[in-house]
Amino acid sequence: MTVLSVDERVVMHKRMLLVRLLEEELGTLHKAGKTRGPIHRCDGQEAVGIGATAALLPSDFITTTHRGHAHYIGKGLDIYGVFAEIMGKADGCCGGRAGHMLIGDLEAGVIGGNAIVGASIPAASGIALSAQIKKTSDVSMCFFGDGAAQTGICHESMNIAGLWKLPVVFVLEHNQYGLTVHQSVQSPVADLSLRARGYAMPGVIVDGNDVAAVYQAAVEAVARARKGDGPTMIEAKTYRVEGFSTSDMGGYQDAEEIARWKKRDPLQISYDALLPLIGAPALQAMADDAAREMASVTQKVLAAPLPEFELFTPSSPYVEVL
Amino acid sequence: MTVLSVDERVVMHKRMLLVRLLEEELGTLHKAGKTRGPIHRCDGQEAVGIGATAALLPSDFITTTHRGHAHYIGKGLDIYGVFAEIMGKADGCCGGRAGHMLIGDLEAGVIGGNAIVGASIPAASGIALSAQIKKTSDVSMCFFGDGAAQTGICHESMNIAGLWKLPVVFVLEHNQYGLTVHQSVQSPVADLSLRARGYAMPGVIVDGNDVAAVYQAAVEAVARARKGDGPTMIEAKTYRVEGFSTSDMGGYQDAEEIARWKKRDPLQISYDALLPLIGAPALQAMADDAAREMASVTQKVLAAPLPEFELFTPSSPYVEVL
Amino acid sequence: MTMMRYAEALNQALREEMHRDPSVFLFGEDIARYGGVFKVTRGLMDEFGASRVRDTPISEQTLAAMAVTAAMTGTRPVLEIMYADFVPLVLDALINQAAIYEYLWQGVQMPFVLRTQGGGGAGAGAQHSKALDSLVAHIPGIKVVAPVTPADAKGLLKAAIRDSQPVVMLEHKLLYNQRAEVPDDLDFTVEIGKARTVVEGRDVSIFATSRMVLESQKAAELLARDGISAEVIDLRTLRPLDLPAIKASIAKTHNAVVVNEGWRFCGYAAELSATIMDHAFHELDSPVARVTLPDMPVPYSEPLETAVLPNAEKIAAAARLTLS
Amino acid sequence: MTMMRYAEALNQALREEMHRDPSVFLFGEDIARYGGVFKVTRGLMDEFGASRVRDTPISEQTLAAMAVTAAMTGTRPVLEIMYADFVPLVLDALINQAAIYEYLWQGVQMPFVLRTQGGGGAGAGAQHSKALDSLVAHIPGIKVVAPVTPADAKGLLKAAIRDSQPVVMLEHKLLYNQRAEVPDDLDFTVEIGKARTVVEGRDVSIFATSRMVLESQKAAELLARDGISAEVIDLRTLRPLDLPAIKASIAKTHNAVVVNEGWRFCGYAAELSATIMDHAFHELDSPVARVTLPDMPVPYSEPLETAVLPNAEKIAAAARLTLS
Ligand SMILES: Cc1ncc(C[n+]2csc(CCOP(=O)(O)OP(=O)(O)O)c2C)c(N)n1
Ligand SMILES: Cc1ncc(C[n+]2csc(CCOP(=O)(O)OP(=O)(O)O)c2C)c(N)n1
Ligand SMILES: [Mg+2]
Ligand SMILES: [Mg+2]
Repeated sequence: MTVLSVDERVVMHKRMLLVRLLEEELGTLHKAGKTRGPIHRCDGQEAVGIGATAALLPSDFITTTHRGHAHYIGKGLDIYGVFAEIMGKADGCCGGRAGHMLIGDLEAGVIGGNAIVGASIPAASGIALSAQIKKTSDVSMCFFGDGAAQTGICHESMNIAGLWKLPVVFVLEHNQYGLTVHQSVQSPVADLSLRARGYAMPGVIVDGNDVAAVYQAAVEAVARARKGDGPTMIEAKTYRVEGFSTSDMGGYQDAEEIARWKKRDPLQISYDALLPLIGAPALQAMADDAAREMASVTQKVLAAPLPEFELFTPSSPYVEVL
Repeated sequence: MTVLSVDERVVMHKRMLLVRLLEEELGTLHKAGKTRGPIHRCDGQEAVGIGATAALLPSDFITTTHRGHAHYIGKGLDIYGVFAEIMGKADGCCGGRAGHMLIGDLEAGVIGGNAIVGASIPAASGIALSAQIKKTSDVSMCFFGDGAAQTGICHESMNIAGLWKLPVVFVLEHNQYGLTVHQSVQSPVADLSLRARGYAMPGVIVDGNDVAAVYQAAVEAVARARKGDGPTMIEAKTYRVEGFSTSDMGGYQDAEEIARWKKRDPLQISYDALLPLIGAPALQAMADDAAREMASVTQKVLAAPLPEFELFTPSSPYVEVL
Repeated sequence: MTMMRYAEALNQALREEMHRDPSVFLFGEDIARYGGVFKVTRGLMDEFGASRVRDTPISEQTLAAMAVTAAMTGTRPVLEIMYADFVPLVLDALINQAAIYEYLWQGVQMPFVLRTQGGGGAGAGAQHSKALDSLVAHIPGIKVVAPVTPADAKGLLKAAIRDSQPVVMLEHKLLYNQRAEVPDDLDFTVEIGKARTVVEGRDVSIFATSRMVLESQKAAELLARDGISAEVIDLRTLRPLDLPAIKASIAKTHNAVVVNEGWRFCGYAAELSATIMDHAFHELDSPVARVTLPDMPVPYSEPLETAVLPNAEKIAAAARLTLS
Repeated sequence: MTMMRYAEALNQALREEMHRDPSVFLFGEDIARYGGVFKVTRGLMDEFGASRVRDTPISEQTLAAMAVTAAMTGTRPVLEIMYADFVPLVLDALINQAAIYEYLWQGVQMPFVLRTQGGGGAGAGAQHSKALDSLVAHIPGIKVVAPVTPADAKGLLKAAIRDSQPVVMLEHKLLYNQRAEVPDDLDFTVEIGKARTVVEGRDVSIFATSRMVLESQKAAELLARDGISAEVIDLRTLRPLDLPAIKASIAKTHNAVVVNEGWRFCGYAAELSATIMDHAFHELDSPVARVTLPDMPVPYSEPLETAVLPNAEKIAAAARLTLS
């Protein structure tokens, strides 16, 4: 098992702090009527995305879902560009065209959020295939949910990845719910990684609220992929504490269950692990820095202009009448 | 384990004889240039379809694939109607409109051949859902291939069937090949039934060339389904001795492998099992009867007229110009 | 008559038909416990139980295929597909399965309804804002309806459930909160295949579908200010088309605008234009004008999305063009 | 120039482009060891190895989605989908993935080619005989080509592979054995977006796609016997359309027939009719006639299948009607 350095822990803790602040800010803006469309917060799940992406090189790739904020930030996207995109601003990393569910940045290796449930899975396999054809040592990492695990493309993609030993890491972010539907109403098995055997790949269960545990599992899986030994499925058990999206009317998640998971807040777990290593004042300083950064980013995002429409003339144009 | 009666063995043997004769006749007609389009023979696989369907009641249902001859006959379709349909005759059980891959008969519980690989699987689950809604004790049985097992709908359907405990029996006819592609090029696991656990259903491997073994596994699975205990996956190991279809140019199946499987001919295995029970003369009489029946059916089919076209005016008509 | 929202009218239709016929059942993602993301199925699981109102895994392709065979074996499934953007996932079940059996296995009944909702205007982005009407309307043997008013929503859904063959119902996310009077009669249905004249006019016919009917109504008001009398026809059923209604209107106005929120090329508006070419060419004084989404993804940000969606101004401009 | 079959011309195009560019690779069902069920990829695995020429599991939906991201990350995948009837299975990858990224993530390149073949006439039944052209042609950002001659097959496939964005190539099962001269030049390509005049004529323009071009040519011969001079135009590219060619021909003949083997309602022929409505209405002396498959499944038995497929006689009859 890889031993984490203090620096690595600190970096991940900082990223988690930022993501949490972003999520909370989005919640506030939503309540104030300043957002548009449902936004999928990942409060409580930050450790999965931050821990797993920390195992990647900048040249590696990720694909993610409608709930990708932690993955975007973990893979190195600038928080201003992401936040501005979520707010539909001209400064957004996709000019406001894509929105929170479809952020992509080829340079950064982010081949997209994806709002078609399951679609992040073949997307990652396709990138891995490309790496295999080109004989690079790039790895592609796929985030997907327990709901997505029931889609047909999940099966097809894992079978192909196992068959061709593609350099891909499948990170199942098991937060117990599809949209409003509990996992027990989506699948007769609670531990979905037991399906990995059917694709001749290792399936590992990891505490998704412990960033260090996620990181360690990801480091192993990434190494395996990079060596050419093929894919791994990591099932990270976690929980969605703020509901499906900002337009979620709630009522289907058990209050006690939420309370139980809130006690296992990934930020708290990370804090507790760092406390003996760097002490409370350093942790406080990190929290203050993050809050300051977020405040300034927020101000800038809110002040940024909305985009102006330009007619799209793609390579296969047929836009004649608007 | 159910003990088979002699009568049951005899019935299944007769059906296998007829199917084999049909397949051989189709081969002959193809060579003579009298068939149209590729025909998917099931020589060597008869025991799966005949054994499994023998475990069903007339009121039960089956869904099958492009390779459905044994299943049609096993489920009680008249061989004349099936053969005439394959030959595109007006007398065909679907008037020549459907053809060999799409034969269906609601009365007989045959909800279709299906030439979309994998499509027989959700089709069977849908019928089972209907039985569950109506609270009947009907069972639906699905035939599909090792190639079909890699499709997304296979995964989705099995997950739903396991989740809802649908009264369905999934019979994977594992004949080692997709179209021309060996199973090892389609999936990293040879025994696909190990995936059953991922859907919380039993997965059993059975000798697909032994009609009695298939029947016994099917009886158990059908009983389980009928009781409301949910689906079973039966993986019947068998082999396609005559290639993918009559238009197969061959060359990809190993000659030695074919020879090895031919030695395990399901008709021979059935014959050997019956020999001590009813003796050679009775078996010879059965073979003679079957040959006579087939000869007369063939003559009648060849003499039957082709259909005349009639404009189809379905319930959502938009046929205005032909 | 009772005043209610479009979503409530659909809910009432489902409830009434489930009471009337025990073979009707509902399934789809998040429709049972939660009552559907647009709340169309609210309360129905409590009323009819978890067997007849089922939450499903995210498996659109399989759910649609299951609806086909469940319908062939004695039940009347009503499947909700959360967004029309997921129609590609159910298309094999529609094109390669549902579309063929009535012909191949004559006598077969396939009474299922697939409800979905499409269209833009809610900031849902490129994968949740499309109207893919032409994909489903292309399929023989499948009826396609797209109600605009709460009364039509109720009446067409009841008719669809009672139909013996597949019906796809295209709803619109921006229509669910529309309120209007809805008949209470348990046997109230709206005949599939009949258009509705929304505004009578003399100078130009505007044939529209789904939410675009509301924009066309506004366009008629804009045009009226210029002294142009526009007739607005809500097609209601996209397939089979109400040809007599289309022909009669063009025979009166001699000019036509067709409006659909889907893409232009090979879109539903193309069929309307071609249908008019086939049946009313000699009545036309000017070419039929198509008003559609431009051929590009629906953008996320509000000013961008607003710029691409067809609206009253664009429809009025197209109508003026036909008369110029 | 070398005389060869259409399938061989495609094979040559693949071989040449794989030699030219190591990032080109092929995948699909049965294409490697067996060389494809229509033998288009014969010998390529032996020549380029099993990494660049891959047999795949039966997983169309995933294969197409993989092509999209593989193309965005530095390779040029060429995916074979065995039958166009399986287009519904790849439509999510095309509509919800490939169609959106060029706009959303500007600067992205997506050079993949999806080859498939459709159409009837081979006794393959309702699930293996369709031409679903309009489904793919409806998608913005995706080019669609449909070569008829061996030379066009080679030239368009090479152009498609070199294109920086997705191209769908629609082949036809009855064209693979057509033989004709094909240019040998390694840099021979046929420009995407350009139609080809097959027969020049004065009285009526016949715009056709894929195998229907051959039937239209025969129709022109039938019409010539009656003294009618028909112009036959092979559109070659279904999207983007060669508008100048269409307009020029109609400006000459003032009458038009559009021919496509797909279904009629919301089919590709509807777009052709609507395009002519948009761009050449005032040039028309008669309504554009659509010749298509009727709106029903393709039957299996030969006399039934023959009765439904569009052919020279039906095309000639439609042309006569426009002139009557
Ligand atoms: C193909 C498809 N079906 C349905 C939806 C609607 N939908 C969006 S997210 C979601 C639930 C996804 O659950 P999961 O994969 O567990 O992700 P989570 O929201 O828990 O992160 C659903 C049903 C969709 N976007 N795409
Ligand atoms: C969706 C789909 N993809 C591809 C095909 C072409 N095809 C027909 S049969 C077949 C192989 C099926 O293999 P398997 O399921 O093992 O059945 P078998 O032929 O061995 O009985 C393929 C690829 C098809 N009909 N449908
Ligand atoms: Mg989840
Ligand atoms: Mg097989």
